[in-house]
Amino acid sequence: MHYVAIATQPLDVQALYNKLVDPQFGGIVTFIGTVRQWTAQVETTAIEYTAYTEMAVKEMTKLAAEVEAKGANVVIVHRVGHLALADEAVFVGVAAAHRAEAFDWCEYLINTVKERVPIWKKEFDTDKVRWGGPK
Amino acid sequence: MHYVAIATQPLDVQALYNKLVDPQFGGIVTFIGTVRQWTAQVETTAIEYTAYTEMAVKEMTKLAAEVEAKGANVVIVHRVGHLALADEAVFVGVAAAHRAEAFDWCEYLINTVKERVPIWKKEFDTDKVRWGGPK
Amino acid sequence: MFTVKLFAVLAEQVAQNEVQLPLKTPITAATVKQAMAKKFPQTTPVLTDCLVAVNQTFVTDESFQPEEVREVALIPPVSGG
Amino acid sequence: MFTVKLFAVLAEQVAQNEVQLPLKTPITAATVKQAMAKKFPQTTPVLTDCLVAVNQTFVTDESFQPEEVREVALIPPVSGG
Repeated sequence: MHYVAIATQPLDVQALYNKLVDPQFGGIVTFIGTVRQWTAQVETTAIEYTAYTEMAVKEMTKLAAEVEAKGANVVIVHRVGHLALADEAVFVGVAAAHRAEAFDWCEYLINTVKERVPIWKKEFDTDKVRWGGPK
Repeated sequence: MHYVAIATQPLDVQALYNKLVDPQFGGIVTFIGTVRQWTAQVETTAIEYTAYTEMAVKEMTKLAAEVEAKGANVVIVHRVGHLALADEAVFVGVAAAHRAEAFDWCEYLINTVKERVPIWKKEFDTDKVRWGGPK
Repeated sequence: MFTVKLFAVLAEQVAQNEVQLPLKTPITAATVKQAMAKKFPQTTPVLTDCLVAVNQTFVTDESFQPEEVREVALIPPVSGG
Repeated sequence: MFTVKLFAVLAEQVAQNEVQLPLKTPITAATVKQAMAKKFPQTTPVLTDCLVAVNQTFVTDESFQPEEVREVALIPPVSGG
């Protein structure tokens, strides 16, 4: 099974994790991205995420279905709206039969989400506002 | 910070995840091992985990401290007792500044826990009982 | 005229979430960017790094007839996660 | 006599969680395994794959005087996770 969403409310980590659990699959790897305070010398105070929601869901669904077809349960949920420090921005979870593939597939998914899903961050740093964060 | 334990009660995934969250660390990777029903042709119905508890905690603490020193929050908790299908046997979580290191360190930790922490499984399969599971 | 959706820095630069642009046939990623640059020259530097989505799919060299196009969007460099 | 802790398949084979064994000085992983094999010959195949922990630390070639030894354990191949 797979579940993907753009969420306007805080992510419920336990509920998303529960969707992955399955007696077929003994290894569950999750990646959760949170709002980090420091990037080198830049201090972040908040992040506003926006999405091209319909297309983002389509892209996440393609990715999730691709990994599901290898033999996995997949959850991909990205938050939009105003996030404070340490708030969860993204949850990517993979349940697979064995742990090595669960790690590989989860890392592939978050890397690909960051490359090609139309979601943007506007980062409120103490010195200025940055689209996409420090380069 | 790090937190390690041998747990005699079901793992509370949300509570263990919460220990990892930290505005310093934007990437949180967790591995959760659950009781899997099928291993090739072998069907498992339950697993009994036992531990040399004091030494297991010492070994897990060494591992957690080693990764914490690189710049991370670390949680390692292993369940003991009688587990049913899909029950959580182990939770390993790493929060780090960046996702690549969180993935690497989490995978290193679960691999090393499986190699050297004195915990044993007695697997109740439909054909027979196996110490350590199918080889 | 076609409605072109804008996001993030691009929406901010023109203070609109969508704009009406004339697009020559056949429609390609290049014709969308050219029409945007012509109407809003201030977006030219950002447009260089933008992708184009037609019907919610990224396009590069594909070309479309007007009747095939239900939705067009300009996609600044993504930064989710 | 020393108390030696047993776990998992090894504990099951002798139906005890710990046994009393005489250990020659200096005490090493080898002397612990030899004493176990002598008293419980049926454990010999499993002992080949066991590790020895002294004071809750894995030992291989280290040797100990009796007064240094607070706790000895035989560790069958681990299978947590």
